[in-house]
Amino acid sequence: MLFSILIYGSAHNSQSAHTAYRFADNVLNAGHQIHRVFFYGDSVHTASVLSAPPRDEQNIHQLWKELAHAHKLDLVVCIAAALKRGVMDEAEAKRHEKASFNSQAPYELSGLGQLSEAAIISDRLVTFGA
Amino acid sequence: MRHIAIEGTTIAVDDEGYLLNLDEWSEAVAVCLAEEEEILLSEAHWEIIHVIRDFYLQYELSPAMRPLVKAVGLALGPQKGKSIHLMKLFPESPAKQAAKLAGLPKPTNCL
Amino acid sequence: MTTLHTINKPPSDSTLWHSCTTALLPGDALLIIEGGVYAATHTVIAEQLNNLDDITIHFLCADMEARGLHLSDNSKACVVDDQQFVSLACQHAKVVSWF
Amino acid sequence: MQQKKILLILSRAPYGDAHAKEALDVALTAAAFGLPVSLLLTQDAPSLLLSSQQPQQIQQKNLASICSALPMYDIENIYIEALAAQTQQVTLDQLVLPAEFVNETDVAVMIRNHDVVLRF
Repeated sequence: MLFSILIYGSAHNSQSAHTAYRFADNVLNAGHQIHRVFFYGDSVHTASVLSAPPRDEQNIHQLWKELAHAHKLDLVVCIAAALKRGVMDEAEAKRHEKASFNSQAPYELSGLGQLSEAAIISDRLVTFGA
Repeated sequence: MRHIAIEGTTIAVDDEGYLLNLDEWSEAVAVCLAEEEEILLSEAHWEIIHVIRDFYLQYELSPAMRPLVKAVGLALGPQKGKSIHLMKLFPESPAKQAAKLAGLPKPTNCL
Repeated sequence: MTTLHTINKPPSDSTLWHSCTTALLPGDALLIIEGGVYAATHTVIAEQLNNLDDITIHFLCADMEARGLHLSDNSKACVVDDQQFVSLACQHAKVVSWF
Repeated sequence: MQQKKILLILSRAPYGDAHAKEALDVALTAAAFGLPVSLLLTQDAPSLLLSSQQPQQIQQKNLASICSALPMYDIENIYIEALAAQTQQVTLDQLVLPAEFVNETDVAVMIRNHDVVLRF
């Protein structure tokens, strides 16, 4: 079965990115596929390489990154939600004339159309709200 | 960011040519932005630019293609309210190009 | 076309719980996750959940254990693990999340 | 394949947080994609449609203006949960666009009849 996952909450202020991660891991372990993970609202902070949780706490940015590499996951971050919260990759930083950037592959900034497309293509779209 | 010179003053636009300060729009600015897109503004172009500016004034939103076609149809009649008409005038992408020349933000709900 | 509903807020968010429980139809399942699992020890909500006909109620194990909670003896609900969460999502035509 | 029907359920009031605005963005984009979109306002959301809003007072964009563009995006099915509207004393004649009151049973049936349901 083909799943997509929609996340709203930031990892530092909501459990949603963590629950979604465990869900995704179990979806893959059960032999299903994940078409896309879409980060919206405050969850776009997950895409920031600069998040530095204490060493004895989970690093959700890293966990999603590893899962994405292991399973070739499509991690899409809503570009409008990300830019207004100061999360951007090198190309967007250049376009907006910012001195630095804080997001990179496998996280990919893209439009909300990617969420609509995921809703159309997937058998299940599961939201993890904050 | 780039600056373009218009009537003795300069106006800032972003990399894609959208105005940074929406209040700086004037018809002279539209002519200048159109030149950059290699479009010579005709009466038919101006009609669309006015429709899309009215849309923004009413809804605080740069329209996607479908609502733009609808708005043009309502304002200028069914003959002009067709995507083919808009495609001829703004061949690159009507919703984006018309918004740019009309001094509006880039539409965010485009595909 | 039955639905798996999830809810992740404690019963103190009473309007959310009201909206969620009134949206359940026969054949649906409710999976209570994250802070929602405090419903297990909330007398009014626990009672209400027991009285839902033809709707299965599930609590996510990890969230229950994390918070030191367990179901009362008379509860008709069951505790499920993460794998069963995935199975529930497959068994129902869609998942609706209440948060 | 038959086209999927999407139901967006809005539950939060405008301006206090980003939910209402971000929900509208999803609605407009999905509609621009050609998907049939229905909108349901519950809990604190009915006030989103009040025509009396003047958010320029708090330096925000007018979400009621954006809502009034929904029919231009072919989003014509706009429902308000009647009890929520009653609690907030929101009546249909105060709104920026036509909407229809539905009760809790209608909501349960609407959820069942749509292929994708997103809440905000």
